[in-house]
Amino acid sequence: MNSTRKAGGFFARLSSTRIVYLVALLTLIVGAVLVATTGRNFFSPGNISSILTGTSVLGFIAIGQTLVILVGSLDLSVPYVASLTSLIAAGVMANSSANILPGVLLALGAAAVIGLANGLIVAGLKVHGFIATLGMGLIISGYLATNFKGSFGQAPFAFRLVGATGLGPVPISTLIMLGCAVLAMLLLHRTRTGHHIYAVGGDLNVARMSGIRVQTPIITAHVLCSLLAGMAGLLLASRLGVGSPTVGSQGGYDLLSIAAVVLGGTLLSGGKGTITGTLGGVLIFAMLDNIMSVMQVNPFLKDVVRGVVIVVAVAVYARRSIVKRQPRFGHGQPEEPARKQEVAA
Amino acid sequence: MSRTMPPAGAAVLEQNRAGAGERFLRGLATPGGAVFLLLVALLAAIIVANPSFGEPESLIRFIGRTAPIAIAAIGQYFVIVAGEFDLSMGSVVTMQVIVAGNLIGDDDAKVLPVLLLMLVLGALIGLINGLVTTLLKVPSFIVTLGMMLALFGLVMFWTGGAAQGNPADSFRQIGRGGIQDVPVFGVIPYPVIILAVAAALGFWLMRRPYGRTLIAAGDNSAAAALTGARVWWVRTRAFMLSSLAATVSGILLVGYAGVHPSVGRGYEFTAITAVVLGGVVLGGGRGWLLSAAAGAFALESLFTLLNFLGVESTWRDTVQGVIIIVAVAAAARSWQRRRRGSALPARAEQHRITATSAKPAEGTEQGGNGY
Amino acid sequence: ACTTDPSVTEDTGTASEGASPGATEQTEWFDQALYDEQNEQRTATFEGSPDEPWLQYIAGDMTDTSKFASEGGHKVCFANASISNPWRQTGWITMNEQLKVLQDEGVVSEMETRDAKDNDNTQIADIDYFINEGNCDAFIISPNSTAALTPAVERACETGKPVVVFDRGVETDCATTFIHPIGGFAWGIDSANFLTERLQEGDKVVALRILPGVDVLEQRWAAAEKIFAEKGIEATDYFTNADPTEIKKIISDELATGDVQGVWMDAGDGAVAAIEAFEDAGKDLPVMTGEDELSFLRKWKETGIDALAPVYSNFQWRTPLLAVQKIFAGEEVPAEWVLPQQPIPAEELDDWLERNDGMPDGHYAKFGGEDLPGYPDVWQQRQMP
Amino acid sequence: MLEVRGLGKSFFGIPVLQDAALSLHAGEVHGLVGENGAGKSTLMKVLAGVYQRDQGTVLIDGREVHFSHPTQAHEAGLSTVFQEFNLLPDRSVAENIYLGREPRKGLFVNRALMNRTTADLLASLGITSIRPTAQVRSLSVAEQQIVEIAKAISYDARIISMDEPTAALAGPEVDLLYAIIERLRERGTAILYVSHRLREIFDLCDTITVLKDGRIVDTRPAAELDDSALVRMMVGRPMSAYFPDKLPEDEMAEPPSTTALLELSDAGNDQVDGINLTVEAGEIVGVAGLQGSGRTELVQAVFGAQPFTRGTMRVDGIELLPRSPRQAIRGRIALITEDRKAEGLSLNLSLLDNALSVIRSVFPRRTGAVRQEVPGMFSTLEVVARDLDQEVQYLSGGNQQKVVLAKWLAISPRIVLLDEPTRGIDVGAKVAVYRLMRQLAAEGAAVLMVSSELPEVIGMSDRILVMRDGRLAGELPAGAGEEAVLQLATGARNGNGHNDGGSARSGSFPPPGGEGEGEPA
Ligand SMILES: Nc1ncnc2c1ncn2[C@@H]1O[C@H](COP(=O)(O)OP(=O)(O)OP(=O)(O)O)[C@@H](O)[C@H]1O
Ligand SMILES: Nc1ncnc2c1ncn2[C@@H]1O[C@H](COP(=O)(O)OP(=O)(O)OP(=O)(O)O)[C@@H](O)[C@H]1O
Ligand SMILES: [Mg+2]
Ligand SMILES: [Mg+2]
Repeated sequence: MNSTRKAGGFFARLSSTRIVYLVALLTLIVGAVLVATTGRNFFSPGNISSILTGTSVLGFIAIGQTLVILVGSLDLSVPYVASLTSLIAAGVMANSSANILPGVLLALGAAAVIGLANGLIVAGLKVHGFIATLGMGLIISGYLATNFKGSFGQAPFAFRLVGATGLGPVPISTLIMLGCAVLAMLLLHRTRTGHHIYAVGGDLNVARMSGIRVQTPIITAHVLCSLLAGMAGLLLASRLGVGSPTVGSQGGYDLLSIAAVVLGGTLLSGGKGTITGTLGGVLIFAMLDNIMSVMQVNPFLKDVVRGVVIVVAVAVYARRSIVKRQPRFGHGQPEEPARKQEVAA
Repeated sequence: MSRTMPPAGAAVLEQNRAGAGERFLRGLATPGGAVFLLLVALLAAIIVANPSFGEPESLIRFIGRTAPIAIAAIGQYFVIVAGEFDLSMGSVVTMQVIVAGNLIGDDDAKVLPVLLLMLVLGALIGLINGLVTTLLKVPSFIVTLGMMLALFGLVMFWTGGAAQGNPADSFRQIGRGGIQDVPVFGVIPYPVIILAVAAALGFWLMRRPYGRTLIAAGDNSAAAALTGARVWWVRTRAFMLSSLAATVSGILLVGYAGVHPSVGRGYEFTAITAVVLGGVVLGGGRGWLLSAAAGAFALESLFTLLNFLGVESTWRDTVQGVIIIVAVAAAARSWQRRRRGSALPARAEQHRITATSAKPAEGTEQGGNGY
Repeated sequence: ACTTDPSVTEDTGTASEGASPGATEQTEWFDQALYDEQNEQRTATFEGSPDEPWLQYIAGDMTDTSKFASEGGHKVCFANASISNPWRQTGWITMNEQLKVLQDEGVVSEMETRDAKDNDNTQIADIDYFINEGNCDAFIISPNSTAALTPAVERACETGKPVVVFDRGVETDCATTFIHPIGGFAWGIDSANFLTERLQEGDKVVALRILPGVDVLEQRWAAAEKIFAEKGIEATDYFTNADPTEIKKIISDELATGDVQGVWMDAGDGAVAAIEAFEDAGKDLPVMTGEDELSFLRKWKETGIDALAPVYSNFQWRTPLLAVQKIFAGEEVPAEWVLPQQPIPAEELDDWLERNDGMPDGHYAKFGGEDLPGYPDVWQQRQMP
Repeated sequence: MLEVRGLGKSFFGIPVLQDAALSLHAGEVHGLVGENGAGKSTLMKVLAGVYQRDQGTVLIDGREVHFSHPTQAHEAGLSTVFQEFNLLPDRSVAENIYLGREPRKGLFVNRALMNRTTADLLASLGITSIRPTAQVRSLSVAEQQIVEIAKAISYDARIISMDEPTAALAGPEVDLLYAIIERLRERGTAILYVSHRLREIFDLCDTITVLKDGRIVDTRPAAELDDSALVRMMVGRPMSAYFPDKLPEDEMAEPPSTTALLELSDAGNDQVDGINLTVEAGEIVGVAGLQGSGRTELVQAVFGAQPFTRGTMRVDGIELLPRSPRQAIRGRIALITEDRKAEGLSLNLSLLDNALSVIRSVFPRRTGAVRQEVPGMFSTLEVVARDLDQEVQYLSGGNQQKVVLAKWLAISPRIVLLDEPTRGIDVGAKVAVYRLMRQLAAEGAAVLMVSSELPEVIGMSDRILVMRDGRLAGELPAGAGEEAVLQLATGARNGNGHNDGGSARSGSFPPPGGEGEGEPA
């Protein structure tokens, strides 16, 4: 009896992440076949590198987004944070490798301040995350539009290497992103803050009653999310070689990252989900984009496919994750467990 | 049941409610009421900045041009008060605008059938949004995000990104024309009338059983389901109302602005902002329809004020961002104050509800509050 | 194994170590030298037949392409910025029709296209993908932005294959040819001159701009703003995202505060809404500049306003493929291929309207595809792959 | 140990606690009783640092303390089992128990230690069925309540306050709690115990404090009090008995007819099976059973919320197997759910809206007429509120329950299903509920009442059905003894405490320690 329950629990916890990777695998297979029909190799280094490059920027942002979603909030300001940090980094570096460190630190510092502001507005002023970060995004976007009219600054060679170097087909940027993912996983599963993030997202009141200072995890999640968006901005600066006031919004990273997180099996209402799942979601998006690009799908239809995939995939999990009580009476074999127990007793 | 429920009348019902004036005052003290004060303040500021704005002709024109976004906000209100989001609204507006442009053309005879088709399309999109949300249990944020992408992509694919042209003038008159030669106002734009009708219908609907059930479903859907409400259908209809509102906005915008694929872009966020500015709580169960419409007017007034003040248009986003954060933070504080009890409506004493129209409340032996 | 894109080298990019010219560059779009150059090009003589303006160019440095001369079908890889606005859509249709012609002629075997959806990062990845996986014989790049795409274009150049850049430029001249109409300053000069000639000092012009930060658009305004300032015209500019609703509101508010005598636009999108705002307010219609988008031309005709349609030649979308044809034929091509950019004045209005009869509103009069096989259906139906 | 003086707290400017005083000694179990809304939970929350007091002093070991956050209370050695569940369903038992003070090893949380100590803790409480790594969602309500109690104990607190810890518990689990409390008492822990079940109060407590309208009425040794004295102190007016008598025959409108209004034969779904029962018009049938025996599922199935998949159901002789609550309501079936806040009310809506919610959903055309009757219904039920526009979240538990009743009265139900109708409401409100049940029966409705309070089942029912493991285990006549009910419920045959309730949820709990009235263990 206990062992079956244990197995049930094990599956219940893993299943959504598993489905994500099953969907990813399915995408991979379908993709490989489709790509092969055009006479290409899906697994060629160049293509793999292209897919992985596609995961890194969105990956950074989606990891951060996972944290804020887990804590029951949202971050719609990420694209603007990415743009802003790309500008700060490239501006400060001004093509001098001596300025790389100050550039990175200043950019991430600014991102952290924005995250802190988001966190304080959400946790302190009790403004819904949607509104707080929508507002913050607008504030930054106004600032960017007013003060920057085009690309700005220049990333020095050494810094541009980050975006251009790879270990075999695996871009360094992807590795850094995966490193951040591992850190985020450690944070979530192995630290108190992580436990508290789940708790606050699961039930704010319960968390409070259990003695958690609920503001802390919310603010932490927001700061980390902004920092990761800042990382994305740095990566963009490295790849573009310049800062740009529009790179973030060009990517549509706000909604796309939320979609990737939910695609990865995280509950939009918080409290449940994993970074692993999110990475799966990001991978699915990256592969989908890659396949459609190789297939030269009409750009407008790409959005149609994306939209449909998001909804269909999430519909699959949503149906799975409705926790049902174990049936006591099946159709054919009632009483099985009861009889066994009687024998045992 | 005659004995458990002694007969009573409307008088007794009213006796157990606060007076209309008090209810009005209480209402003003909520975020949903405060937005009207904010609106008045903004309008006053605009008139100070530009006195000609205060003339009836200008005002009515302003109302006319704000009608599409106000109607969209009303539509979005239904969805938000039910605890959901509709991010597909902007794409629906765009789709309808392009449908009108491509299918009507210069042919006056097509106006009615296409108008009908647009309404059907709007209802259908809402139906899909609603059914996927309620039956497949996909969060509406995701459903409507998917719909937003897919719909816009489809429309662009279908039209190759550009509409054939503006539709027949008779169709555009809906959004552009008006009743001429009205005293005081000069012209009363049709959008003003359509907005008035939409607001009145919406207001009426929210007092109907449907509206109350919708709020109840937004507040506590499990409880609503157990009162026999078909929560899935109640919510689905909210999505349909939202898409229909977007359709009406689209019809007005075709008239007001003409056909272009960027008409409607960002409408979902503007509508949500307006609704939230109107004191409606994201997550559902709280807020008034008219406040949502007032939120749209407040937002538009703010932009107009910025234009009149000559603020660089790039700063507009920033100001909007600050305003919504401040407004919602203030609203949150106001709800907190109510909970803590320093606000007016909560302070009143509790007493027994009475069914006889005779005496005031202190009917219990002990008197005082409660038992 | 550590792999670094070899072309990411110390000296790419505009700035040299330590200097930060970007900082000064970013708020100042006006460039006197370029302004003067384009001002002259407006009246320059163009080589080639005026019947095929997409092949005309201003005499200048030519790139020798004899090393590329080869027989048979070649694969062309096209990294497109996007097709997110009517101008790009129209051009994209034209380009595909041109492609069919060249495929029939056996010059081009196929064209593989990647669309970056207005995203610099995506376009960089697209170009890298082409370099690594594309088996491309030639690159065509329509950069999404100037500075960011420069290194990627250089990487494409380093493959030794011909590279054709068109529309927006990059900060390198490694490309075999860079195709573009005269440019933003010329547009600004044409349009602002037209307005200032008809307005008096102190008159008000409302400038409706699409979005900030795009160089071709910024240069249009930079030139116009300068001219308005010189002539004492009061000009207020707004960003509209090409949304006619915004445009109409802006004009309405402007008309509520005072009279407006002129409207200047950096693109034709939404011009109709601007004119209608005057109509609805019952004010005199303004002197106006729009673009050769048909919606504007039609409204112009209908209202009979005093207007000019500056042109950012849409037919340039044919040129890259034709350039590729020339390159593989070993014919020399202009290093900088400056295409004519002739505004449509009132006298020519009827003519252009007639030639584009039946085209949708978002179509561009000077699309230059009348001799291509799909004409006119493909453009009328806006069919794109 | 704990000393409270002159404590005051108000909400909305209305005092909820005034001048409350209380003192607690080591090894003492101190009962706190009072009607709904008397302020018991508020007092506990003030002590726990959830609310801040307005006036007064709280001393622990003679030192004044001021908690602004629950953590501080924990640190000072005070932990609380709150009235509402405070668990995260998606996290494990161990994670829940150590929430907010996870043990660390270096930077990281020491999971192994957390699981081990949780297992030890549960074992020391005599609980073996709950694994530390189990997701709380997979536990039954009773098990969850046990986890909640274990969590409070795990703080090693010297003072533990428990707010209605048994509200979700039935017989055997209550005995388990008795044993736990006994052990804590021996350890010298002071316990503040709130319950509406007076029997527990007398079983467990050494001292009893009565709270009324936010003021202390009196504090007395338990030995000096009995049921009726306590009830009198609580309600401030004499009450002949804790459980009211049936209404006198002459108050009935008509003699109860003998038509079977509700009839189930061989009905079942995946939670209940082989249900055969009839309820006649005018009859009150009680359903007893252990936690998790499927009583809720039974009434939910009759109501169409988790429909039957087998068998037949007849209402007034006509076949009707509702597939949704809506269909059931159309057949004028009403269900008062066990969880008022989660399933019964829209807390942000007004009394009026809540009262009309059923009518609006199902019979919208009658809304206008019923609207006029709302004050009458509330008046009959003695609802206390500011006015009809007040949001129900501002009402006390008992008044909220009355609002739930009112919304069902509005459809004039023929079949009334009540699931724990008096859970967590006070004596006064209970009497109102009982009276209403009688009234409904007298008017010809069939009443099916699920309750975990045996005296209530026995006192109110014309017949008693007992459920065990998803099936009807038997039927008892009115006035059957608690012993008989428990025997059927647990399946105990020869008093050896054997329990073949195969359900994983209830099966592993120890059987009731003593038979009969469930004396303290
Ligand atoms: N958070 C709150 N906000 C506003 N009012 C509250 C709040 N908590 C309690 N009250 C009010 O304070 C009074 C006392 O409530 P409390 O919960 O302490 O009663 P109780 O004795 O625990 O009742 P019950 O037996 O129903 O649990 C009630 O009138 C209740 O409505
Ligand atoms: N393992 C579980 N998973 C999900 N929900 C559960 C679980 N166990 C119990 N519940 C829910 O808790 C509530 C009460 O449990 P259950 O139905 O088992 O008890 P019951 O026999 O109805 O007793 P009572 O109503 O007195 O609590 C029900 O609403 C049920 O759905
Ligand atoms: Mg309580
Ligand atoms: Mg139950």
